[in-house]
Amino acid sequence: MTIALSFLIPIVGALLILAASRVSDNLREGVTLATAVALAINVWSLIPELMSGGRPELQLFEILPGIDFGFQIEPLGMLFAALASGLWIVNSIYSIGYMRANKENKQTRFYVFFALSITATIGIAFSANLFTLFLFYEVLTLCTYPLVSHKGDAKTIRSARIYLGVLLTTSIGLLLPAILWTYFVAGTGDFTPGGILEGNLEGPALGLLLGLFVFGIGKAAVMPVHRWLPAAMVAPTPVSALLHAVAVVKAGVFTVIKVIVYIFGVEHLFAEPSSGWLLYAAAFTVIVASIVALKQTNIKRLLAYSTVAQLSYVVMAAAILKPLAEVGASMHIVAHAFGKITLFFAAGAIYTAAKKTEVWQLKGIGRRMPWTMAAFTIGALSMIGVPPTGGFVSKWFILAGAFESDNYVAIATIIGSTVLNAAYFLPIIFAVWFSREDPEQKLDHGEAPWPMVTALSITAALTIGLFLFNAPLIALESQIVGIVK
Amino acid sequence: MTVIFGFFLLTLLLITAVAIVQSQNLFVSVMLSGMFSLLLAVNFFLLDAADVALTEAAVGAGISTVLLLSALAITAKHEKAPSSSRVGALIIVIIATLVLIYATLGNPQFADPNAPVHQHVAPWYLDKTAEAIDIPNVVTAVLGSFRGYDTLGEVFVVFTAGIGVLFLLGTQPGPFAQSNPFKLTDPKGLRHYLIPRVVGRMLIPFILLFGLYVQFHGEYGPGGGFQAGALIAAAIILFALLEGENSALKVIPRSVLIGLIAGGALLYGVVGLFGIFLGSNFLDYSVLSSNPVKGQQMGLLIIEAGVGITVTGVLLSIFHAFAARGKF
Amino acid sequence: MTAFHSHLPVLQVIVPMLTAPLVILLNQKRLPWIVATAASLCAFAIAVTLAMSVMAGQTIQYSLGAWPAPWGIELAVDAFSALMLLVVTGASSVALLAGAQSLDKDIEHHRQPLFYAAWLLALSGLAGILVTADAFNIFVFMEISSLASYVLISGGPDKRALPAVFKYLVMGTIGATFYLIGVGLIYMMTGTLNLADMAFRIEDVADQTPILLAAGFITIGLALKAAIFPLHIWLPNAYTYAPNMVTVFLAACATKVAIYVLLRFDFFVFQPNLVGHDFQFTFFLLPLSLLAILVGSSVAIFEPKLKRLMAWSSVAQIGYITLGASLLSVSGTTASVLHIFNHSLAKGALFLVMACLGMRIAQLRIDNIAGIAQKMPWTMAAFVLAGLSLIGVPGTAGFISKWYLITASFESGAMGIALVVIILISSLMAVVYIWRIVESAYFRQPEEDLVITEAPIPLLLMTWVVVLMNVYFGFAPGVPIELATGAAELLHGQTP
Amino acid sequence: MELLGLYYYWVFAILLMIGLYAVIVKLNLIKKLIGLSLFQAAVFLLYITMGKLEGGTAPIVTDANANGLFSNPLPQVLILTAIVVGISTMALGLGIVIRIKEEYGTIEEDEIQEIDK
Amino acid sequence: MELFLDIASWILMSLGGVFVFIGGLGALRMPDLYTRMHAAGITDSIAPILIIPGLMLQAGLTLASVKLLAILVFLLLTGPTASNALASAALLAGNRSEQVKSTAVPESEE
Repeated sequence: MTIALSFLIPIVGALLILAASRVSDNLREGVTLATAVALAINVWSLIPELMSGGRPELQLFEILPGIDFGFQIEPLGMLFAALASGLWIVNSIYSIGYMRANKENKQTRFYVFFALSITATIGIAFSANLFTLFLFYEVLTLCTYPLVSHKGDAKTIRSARIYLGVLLTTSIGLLLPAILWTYFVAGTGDFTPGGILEGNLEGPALGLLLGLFVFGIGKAAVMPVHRWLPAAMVAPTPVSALLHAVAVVKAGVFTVIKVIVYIFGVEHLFAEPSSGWLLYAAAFTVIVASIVALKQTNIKRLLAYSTVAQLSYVVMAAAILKPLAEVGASMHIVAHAFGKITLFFAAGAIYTAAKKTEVWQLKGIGRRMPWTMAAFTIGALSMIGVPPTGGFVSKWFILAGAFESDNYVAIATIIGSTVLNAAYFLPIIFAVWFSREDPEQKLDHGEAPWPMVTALSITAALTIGLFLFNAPLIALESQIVGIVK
Repeated sequence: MTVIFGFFLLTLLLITAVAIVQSQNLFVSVMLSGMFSLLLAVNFFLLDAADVALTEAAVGAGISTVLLLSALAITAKHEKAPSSSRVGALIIVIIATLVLIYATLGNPQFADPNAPVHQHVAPWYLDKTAEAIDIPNVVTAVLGSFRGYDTLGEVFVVFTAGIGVLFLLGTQPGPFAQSNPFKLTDPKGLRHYLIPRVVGRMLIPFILLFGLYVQFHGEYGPGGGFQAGALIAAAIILFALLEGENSALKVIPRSVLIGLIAGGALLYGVVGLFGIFLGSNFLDYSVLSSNPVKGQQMGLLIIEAGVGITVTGVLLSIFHAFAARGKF
Repeated sequence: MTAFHSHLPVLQVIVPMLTAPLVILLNQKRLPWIVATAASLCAFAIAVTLAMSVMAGQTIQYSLGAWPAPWGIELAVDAFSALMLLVVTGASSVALLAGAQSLDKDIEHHRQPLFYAAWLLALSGLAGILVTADAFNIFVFMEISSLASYVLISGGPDKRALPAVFKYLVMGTIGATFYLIGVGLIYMMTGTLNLADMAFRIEDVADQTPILLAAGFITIGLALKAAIFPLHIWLPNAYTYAPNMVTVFLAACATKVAIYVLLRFDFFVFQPNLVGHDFQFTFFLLPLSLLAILVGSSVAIFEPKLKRLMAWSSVAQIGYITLGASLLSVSGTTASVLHIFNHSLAKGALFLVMACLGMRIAQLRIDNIAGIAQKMPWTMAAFVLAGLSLIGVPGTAGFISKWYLITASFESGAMGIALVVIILISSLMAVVYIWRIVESAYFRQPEEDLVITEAPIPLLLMTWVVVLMNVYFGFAPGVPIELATGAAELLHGQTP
Repeated sequence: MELLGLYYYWVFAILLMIGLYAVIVKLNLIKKLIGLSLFQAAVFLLYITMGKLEGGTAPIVTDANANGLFSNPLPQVLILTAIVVGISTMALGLGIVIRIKEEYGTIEEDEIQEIDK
Repeated sequence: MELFLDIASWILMSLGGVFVFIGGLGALRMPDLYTRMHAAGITDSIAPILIIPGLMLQAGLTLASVKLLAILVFLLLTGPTASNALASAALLAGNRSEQVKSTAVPESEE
């Protein structure tokens, strides 16, 4: 029942938003917030059952023999769902401030599709098999298109087309065959602890299938299928924040981890040498994306490339194929979500308050927007992996996993990327706080509207909180590992 | 003798066909295709297909020529010289012909009593007709009863063509009718041509009589509803040519024609439905009377009447629809 | 089984058929439509009843005139024909229920009785082909349905409908005549016209040239009627310029019925016996299907006229159907039959949407519908869902048949991988051409202010009924799968 | 006799292809329809030829010839139907041609295509 | 008697055939429409008058003879009427005989 509610709440919410928009804007936004809170409470209420080892499920119907439409909650999915639904609340607060302050049009469409995108995200998180996952994966792509193309001018539509094109092409062209192949050899696509391919598929074919999956899941943005991510930055900042720091990209890496853990089986994959390439592909992406990020001057584009790098971090962690690294990977999903959403929020706040979009414009802005820039600093530190932020915790686990398997490529990549991250974030932080303001710029702005500041403060606090109080999270994630063992 | 005659007729058929395609004058093409149909009919007669010969003559040489001529009167008399190259098509067609000829070498021998067509199914009809229906013309028996469902379909094909032409052309004069000095049928008919008019009027009753003969004699000799319908329609078309279209429409107004089209088709269908109501299958006529054989004969008579009525109505409707269009 | 029940196969045909003459006698304003719709719904009810009987395991046979087969004409309804009957009668009923206003717009009032009569004849002709078990009877009903379709298409408001329908008439007649030649040659070698009897008696003579020739003639003739690439050239214009509702009806079923006959002959009559049967499929139909899929989709991508775009997409989709059949396996044929059903649903819905748009916009071009989603939100939402089904997104009917098709391709070994790749590429092409329309309707600004409203309620309602059926059969495809599997096993000579 | 039989089939093949040639090559729509009717006539000949029986007569069974040989009635029945179908198609085709002439002012295919461009 | 009837019938039919041939030749060789029609008239009139009685002699006193007689009557009625109608139509369409007007357009196609 609770599972069903997790879908009904946002869908009904979307309809109510539509209805409420006829009455007044305030009511519409009230409904949005209420829906977000209700959804979060609903999703979070499932955690205790899960911690005690329960695996709630909801089997709806069998579409074809062997292909069900159903949901089953396991720790990894729970983590993702809880994250997405929780951050939706914060994001709603932020959106209200942003959309009003920038006087965006078609706000109702924005909120409706936002709610639908969250529905799809929850669907991805809870799905019990590859088919259901694929269904919601595509729904998410389609529901986010109106959000990305929100502005509606020619340039935006062109970028949105790249977004849609890359995601649909990879999913239909690669992911779907991979899923079909899986069903064909294993006879099922259910997510099963320990995987379903052992004994069904061996040798280089396994590596090939892994390739189809990883590149098919375009949302994970492993190079060269990362092109959509910078393109999607034409979206309004709240969209970039939630969808491209949390929902869409995390749906990608989540799916990768889920496929590795529950379809391939960590041990089965580890034993197959031909799957080793994934680690190198991910490491390559991490380094190259970081170098590209170095050269960006637009804040959002910089963040986009940073995201590409961080996502491959997760993929790489998963590809180490050791329990500790898997914990690190799922931990990094959370840590990066908190950190990156803070950064995006800050970028949006800067744009709203000062209409600044470029890095070089930020000199000395810290004095005018102390809250925003403090949060930005915390987020950036988390990206680099400096204590006391969540980023440190996840990197710690990943490193530990890498040492466990004596994987020196991974270790080198982590160290190298940390240096690179520091190289593109630290100068910004330095300039923000310690440079003089450029006198030729407009200097009459203060902080962004209060809902935005509130939201980014919350996420910054969460980033630090993740460092201090991460025990329950690790307990939850250990359950995934427990399954793996 | 028959062999020589057969060769002669077939060769003539081929020559006519080539001439039809070659001629750039459409009028000549149409007249030649009328001849073609007559030659074909003679061929059919040589092959023991009297019913088919009669129908081919009535349809190919009669109705189809009238329709084509009416259409020519409205559209064009000459074909434009073809511009595209025809060599490619010619080569393909010749190759296909050779392939077909090669393939037909495997056919069963001509008129061989041991051929499958004479062994299976057909003998049953010849035996069963006398026993179950008791009429001489086996073709009519197969057409009306054994394969009556096909014939029902055939009636509805005619029906469809009829309503199709009415739908396309309507019952109103076409957009160019007013500007037309030479209409297909002169409003006054051929009244100022004494000889054709007198002879024509004299012939009409005989044609009608012959039509009715063909209609009701179909069970005994060649003939049946379709041929009869064509003949009766021809008589009335002749009347329209002689006396003017309006006079013909006074005799049989358009509303009546629509009624005939629908009525004939319905008549056939309803006879079929009676089979169901009387506890047997659709189109089983034997239940129409207490004596199954009489029932079959009665059924055949009624359905042939239905066919005749519909065909008459459709052909006349098509003629009037064409005639109402102007020339431009 | 009641006495009445046993007459259902023939009633399926003659109810619409005998209603047609009645309809032309009616000239009150709405009466022809009411009567035609009632007859069509009645036919649909019969089809549902027949399908239920078939699913209960019966093959229903009926002897016309109480003459036993093979001398009399026999009707037989099995899983394949039951499924097709559902499609045909369903498409007709939906189009009629939805189409009163749309047809008022295209057809003048005084011509409507004739039009509806032609509609019913087309319906009964198609149904007649499906229920009969007699080769020549198929020809007769094929001609009824063809002539009636010519009439229906010629009712299009654009004058270009006329050359289009003339081309259709010429090619359709050639197709039917080829079929007739094929049947004649088989008759010459076997002496029978009953399909089952034919299949039985053909075994002795299967290797002789006339039978091979007959197979060739029948295949080419029906391929013409079914618009199988490269014999599809009549289709785009005919669909484009027909009245919108006629396109809904015919696009959903006319070509598919020809494919039905083709599959019947190639698998049921010829298959176990004919020399070169496999060769014909693997080296002839398979490449053509692939070309159809790729060429049809490519042309659709660049086509500015909406209905024409849909028509080219149909050419591609017919390619999917023949592709399934040319895999020569039970699963391939299942996919093929299933795709007939599912594509009818998807394309029917899409053409209904075209009809909705056609009620409000004169020229259906991609540029003319810029921003129309604001004015017609329900219509365009229906378009999106139906488009997803056409693409084959999971959760829609289109996915089910693609799934089967891909599974069947996998089964056929190494070549299958290539087929899967092509299927997926063409799915992506479908995404492109559907998306062009969606993008124009949703994300482009209209040239000037559109002063239009949502489509009429009945039309919109039926559009959504079909769209929701697309979704329903995407999640609960039990019935069509059962019938399709039954049909495929039947065609491959396996008893279910 | 045997040669004559073959000749019948050859004439069928040649007629069929003459008709098809006219349909493909001729641009005039009425000429196409005439070609189509030739095409169909060829099929009539095929059917009737195969129904002929050595020494048979027309299948009209009277008391006088009750024990004689008769040619096969079935192809004749089928061709009766086919002839009717042929003329129906022709009538409908001519109706369309007349409407084309009214709308376009020509019945030549290339000129129609030119107008439609 | 039998032989005599046979001979008579053959003579009649052969003569008829000769006239048909002459008519056909004339229709081909004559210079203009009216003279051609004149030639064709032979096939319409004298030929059936000879051929059909020849056939009737073959058939004897049966129903077939009555039918043949009816055919002859109809042919004799319609043939001249058709010629008359054709000539009038040609005249109306502006066709002049060469004898009447030497500058007439040569007839080739019609």
